[in-house]
Amino acid sequence: MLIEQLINGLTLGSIYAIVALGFTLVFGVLGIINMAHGEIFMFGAFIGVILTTSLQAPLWVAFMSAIVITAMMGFLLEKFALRPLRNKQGVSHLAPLISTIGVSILLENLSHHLFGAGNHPFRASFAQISFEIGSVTIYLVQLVIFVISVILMMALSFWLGKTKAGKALRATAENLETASLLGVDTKRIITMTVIIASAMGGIAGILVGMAFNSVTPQMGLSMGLKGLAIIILGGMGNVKGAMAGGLILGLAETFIVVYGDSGYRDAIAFLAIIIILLIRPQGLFGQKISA
Amino acid sequence: MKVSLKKVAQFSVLSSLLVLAACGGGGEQATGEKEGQAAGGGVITADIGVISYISGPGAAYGEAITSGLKLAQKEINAKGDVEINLLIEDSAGKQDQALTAAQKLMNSENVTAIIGPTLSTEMNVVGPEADLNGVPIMGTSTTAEGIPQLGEYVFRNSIPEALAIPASMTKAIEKYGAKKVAILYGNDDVFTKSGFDTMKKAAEDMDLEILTIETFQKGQSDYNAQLTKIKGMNPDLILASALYNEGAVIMDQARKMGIDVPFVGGNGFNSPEVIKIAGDAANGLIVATPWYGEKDDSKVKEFVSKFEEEYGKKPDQFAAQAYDALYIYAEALKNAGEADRDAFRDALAQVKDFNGILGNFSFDDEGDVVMDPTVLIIEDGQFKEFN
Amino acid sequence: MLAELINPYYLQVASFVLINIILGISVYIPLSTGQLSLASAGFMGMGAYTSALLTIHFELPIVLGIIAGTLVAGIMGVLIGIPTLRLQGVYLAIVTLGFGEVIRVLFVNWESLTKGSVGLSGIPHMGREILASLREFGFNPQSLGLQNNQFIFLTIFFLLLVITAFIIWFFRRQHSSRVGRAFAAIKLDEKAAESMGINITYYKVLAFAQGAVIAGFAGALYAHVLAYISPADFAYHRAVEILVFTVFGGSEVIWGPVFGSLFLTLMPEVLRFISEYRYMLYGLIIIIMMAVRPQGLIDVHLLELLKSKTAKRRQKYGAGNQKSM
Amino acid sequence: MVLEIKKACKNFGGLSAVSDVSFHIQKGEIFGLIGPNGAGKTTMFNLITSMFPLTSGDIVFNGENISGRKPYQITEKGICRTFQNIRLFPKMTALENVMVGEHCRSHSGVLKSVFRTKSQRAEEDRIRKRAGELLAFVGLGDYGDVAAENLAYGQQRRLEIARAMASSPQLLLLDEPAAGMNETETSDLFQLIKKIQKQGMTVLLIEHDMPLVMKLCDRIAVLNFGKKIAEGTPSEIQNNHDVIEAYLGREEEELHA
Repeated sequence: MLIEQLINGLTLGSIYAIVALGFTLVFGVLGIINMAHGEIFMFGAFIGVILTTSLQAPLWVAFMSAIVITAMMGFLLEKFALRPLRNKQGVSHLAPLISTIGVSILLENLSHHLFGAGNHPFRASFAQISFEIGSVTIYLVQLVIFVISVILMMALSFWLGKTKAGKALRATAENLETASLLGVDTKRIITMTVIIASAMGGIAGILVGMAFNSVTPQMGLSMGLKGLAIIILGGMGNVKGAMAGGLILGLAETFIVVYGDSGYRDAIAFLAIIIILLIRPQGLFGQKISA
Repeated sequence: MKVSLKKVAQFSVLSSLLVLAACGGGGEQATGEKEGQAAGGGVITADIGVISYISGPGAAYGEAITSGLKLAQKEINAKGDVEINLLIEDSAGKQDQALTAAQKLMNSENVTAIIGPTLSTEMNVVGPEADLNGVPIMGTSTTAEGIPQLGEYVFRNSIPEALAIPASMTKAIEKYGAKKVAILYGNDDVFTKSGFDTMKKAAEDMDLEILTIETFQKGQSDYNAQLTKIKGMNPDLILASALYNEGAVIMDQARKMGIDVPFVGGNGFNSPEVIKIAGDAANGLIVATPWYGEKDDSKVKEFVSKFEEEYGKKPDQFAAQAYDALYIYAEALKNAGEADRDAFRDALAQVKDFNGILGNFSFDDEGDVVMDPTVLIIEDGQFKEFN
Repeated sequence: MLAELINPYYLQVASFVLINIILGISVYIPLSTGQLSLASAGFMGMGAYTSALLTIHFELPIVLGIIAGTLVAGIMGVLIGIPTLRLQGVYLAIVTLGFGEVIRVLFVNWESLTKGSVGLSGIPHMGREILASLREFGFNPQSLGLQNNQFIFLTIFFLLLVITAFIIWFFRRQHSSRVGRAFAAIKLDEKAAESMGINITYYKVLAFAQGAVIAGFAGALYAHVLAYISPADFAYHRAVEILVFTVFGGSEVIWGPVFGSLFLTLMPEVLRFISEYRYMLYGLIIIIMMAVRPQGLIDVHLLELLKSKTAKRRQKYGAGNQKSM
Repeated sequence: MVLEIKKACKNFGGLSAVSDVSFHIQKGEIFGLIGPNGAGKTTMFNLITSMFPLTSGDIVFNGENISGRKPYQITEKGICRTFQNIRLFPKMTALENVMVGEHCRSHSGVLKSVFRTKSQRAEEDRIRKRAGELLAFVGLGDYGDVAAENLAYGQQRRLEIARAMASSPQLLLLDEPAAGMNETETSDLFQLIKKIQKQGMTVLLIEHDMPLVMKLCDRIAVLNFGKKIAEGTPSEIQNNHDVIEAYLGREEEELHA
């Protein structure tokens, strides 16, 4: 049982990690907490459901569509909710947070109208493939999720650290003005960041749909809040920290069910937020921020 | 247009009242004559208020309920004995909005009686207020404990969990000789929580060994941790108090990991949607319900085909209960002979052996349901009677 | 005569407007020192549960229950406010969001006390209790030509009106004083404020705790107006709703949240068809307001404009009068 | 002696911003702190006002060691400052800005404020009157109702001085008050600072405008790369070889470039 629970925890944790990577990318570059990330994730899941179930499209088409559509949502989010606030006199640093809360509320309720309030099953034969090691059943999806999360993390680390675009991105993160003085096209970089982060949300969405066969309008909020907890756990803007934080939360949530009271499962994430921010605001893996 | 302008005017009166702290009340609609009384050739006209969960996450329930009501209204009015006018208000599943809607219906629209609200939480707020105002109110989907006890004017025609769950449990235990059970429920929802309370009590009464009690929360999509834990304990039966949306996913994930024992569900688990969502994994779900759409009964068949014709989908229990509720109201109206709240209340309390699509129905002294639920099981992707 | 004019429906809506105004103010106060708190719903829940439990189990008079609920929320506000002080802007918002959710999860899970998600019913109803105690003195609403429920809602309405008016008065006075200037200075430039000798720790905790007290107070009132509460009443969506009141109405002056709560509570009542799209609209409102008018509809300039206009009109009117004389 | 800096050190993540700086200021004098950009002058201000904690060393004010105090406590003790990049409260009026400055010299709390007790009203009148006087003192008497953000640049600089003076400091720290000012404004500023000195306040001044510094200051300390390289009267500094080398020389080069 323990091994099975470990697999459960890792699967959940990997999904959390992918969601958190999107969060952390936006925070790392823009210093903004994108509260709408969870809802974009949810839309990715719904696109997967609609294409595979209602339109009978093959899985890869669903995957690509989810990525494209959530990327577009990212573009729109940046254009309408974030860009108008940038470089504007007298806008407090809280404005983008409030603005993205607005987007999340809008998207959540829009999805009620678009997709209905109910649960949508995700029918993909791919999700049924499983193999057994000893007495433990492992689904291929679980493995794929774990692998994708690791690949995404490594790709993101590499891209940020080694490539030219990544360096421009980091320069932007350091200081918007300086970066633009150095000839970095900050506007494009910022838009690109939000688009990539959103597409990662879309990927996570479709993976959740496949793994748990459950897609509802409410899942965005729940996942969004978890993602938030994770980036705080792992250190804001820290890619490896997001991965580690995701896995820690996934395992913690699984093992509180095993050894504790499943009723407090959701509270772990929020307690973690509070405790981490009060004791170690830079996160478990973050560098200490100097004054 | 005129009406809405008037309302705007009234509200601006109200707003200025707030600001200026001037005294006096707002609105003059309350002066409206009581409608109805047997108008002409013995036709009793009555305004019935409906409070339903039309927007928000539970909008599906409100939709089913109002669909059932509208279908019943069409049929009843066509018959010509009573003329029922439905005034539908949205509560968005929230107590404060449900209460506001009720106040509007009771005081502005002067309805004879109310149907709804959808959730037991809402009824907990609205019920006492309706009772205070002397307006009969009947829940068609409020299954939590203590609802009809809220007041003399509070009724329901939905069978309470306290009736349904023990019925299905008893049958399941008889059939499978179950001794050890695991319980799984949603602890942040009033519906599933009160279902769980009933389950736990019934399990204790029946001397079952409760291996573990696990919970889940709204918006959760991963139940593997809880299910793996349950699997390790080898229960004979899983009692799951979940709404069908989550319940179906739970069964799907359970079957995937190789849990093949039957599930006993509460009222909220009972929906054709379970089969749609979970497919084959739904097999083995046992629920007790007042509503069985496949029943070999001419009334039921007629209702199902009419409903499908009208709305393009099969009716669920919420639609069926609402449909019957309006018929019960019509009957009470006929017996009361006038659209008077008190007369109507007395006539309603007298309803006995009403034969609707749900079966034989009576109220007990408190206004609660007296009827035998049917126990169903999903087999081969279909609800069947469980014997 | 009077009886026909008083419609409990309007009074009910008005009562919710008033409670929402108080809630809106509970976000406005911390925000007036630059602290965005999403814990209002949590504090509201603490106030509501404390008062409800005390009045149900210990048969405490409602007034004492409400005071206790307010105090508990306030103490919690101080306890949360002090450690979160080190956190800037968004971090504070997130911690308060987390705190609110932890409180809700606690209400859900602490079943022996809170009955979990089933909620607490049978909470003494403010209006009904007042009527009952007045009856003991031989008062009968019929003597005023009122029905019982009319009297009950009228009482609640006027009580809430007086309370809300007092709160607005209180904070307007505070605003135009040394304390208010300190709040404003901290909001505009924390470092500069500190250099000018303002103890920012004290004033930020003060503002945060005041917000908590107000939210707890509103929660306690809510419990005794609705007579039923459940954890779902105090979830994330409530916090966002309260935030929208302030963001929409305005966070610069106290009339902002007052107007925002008034307008957004009435709007779905007047325009029923909107109610289905209420939350979508809330989302849009937030996005548009942040992009176009981040200070909210009502700000200092608007108020001054209104003032100068009425002043001009008065002058004109006065001048006309003099001429005629 | 009003202020005494004893071996003040400040490191930022291994980088030394101020190292081993000591100097002292006599009561009633105007003391200049000069040095090239990045020499650690503003850091010194931040250390004196406790905006940053000292890494090591002590700061003694009126015989009392004030290192480690909170910034607002420093202000209460009688040290107040202006900022290099003006930090007024932009949305408040000029008068309100100065009234905020009087915060630590007034006492009314929440209850007194709300119920407008007699003492609170008296205090409020006093604050308002004094703020008006201070505005007049810095030559902004007619601008009391104008929002700070709408004032001209030079006026904002003077308003900042008025705001700092409102806390009745014994020691006033002015961070580049003449920055961005034209000649007339600079000479007005000269008069103003002299007037402040006459009121009995001690002034510590950071300034790049050398003629002004030399004219105004009684004594000067020179910082370079976080270290004090010279201290003395203006004429001593002007003739100090190190200073000319490190600072004035380069300044001239810059001028010629």
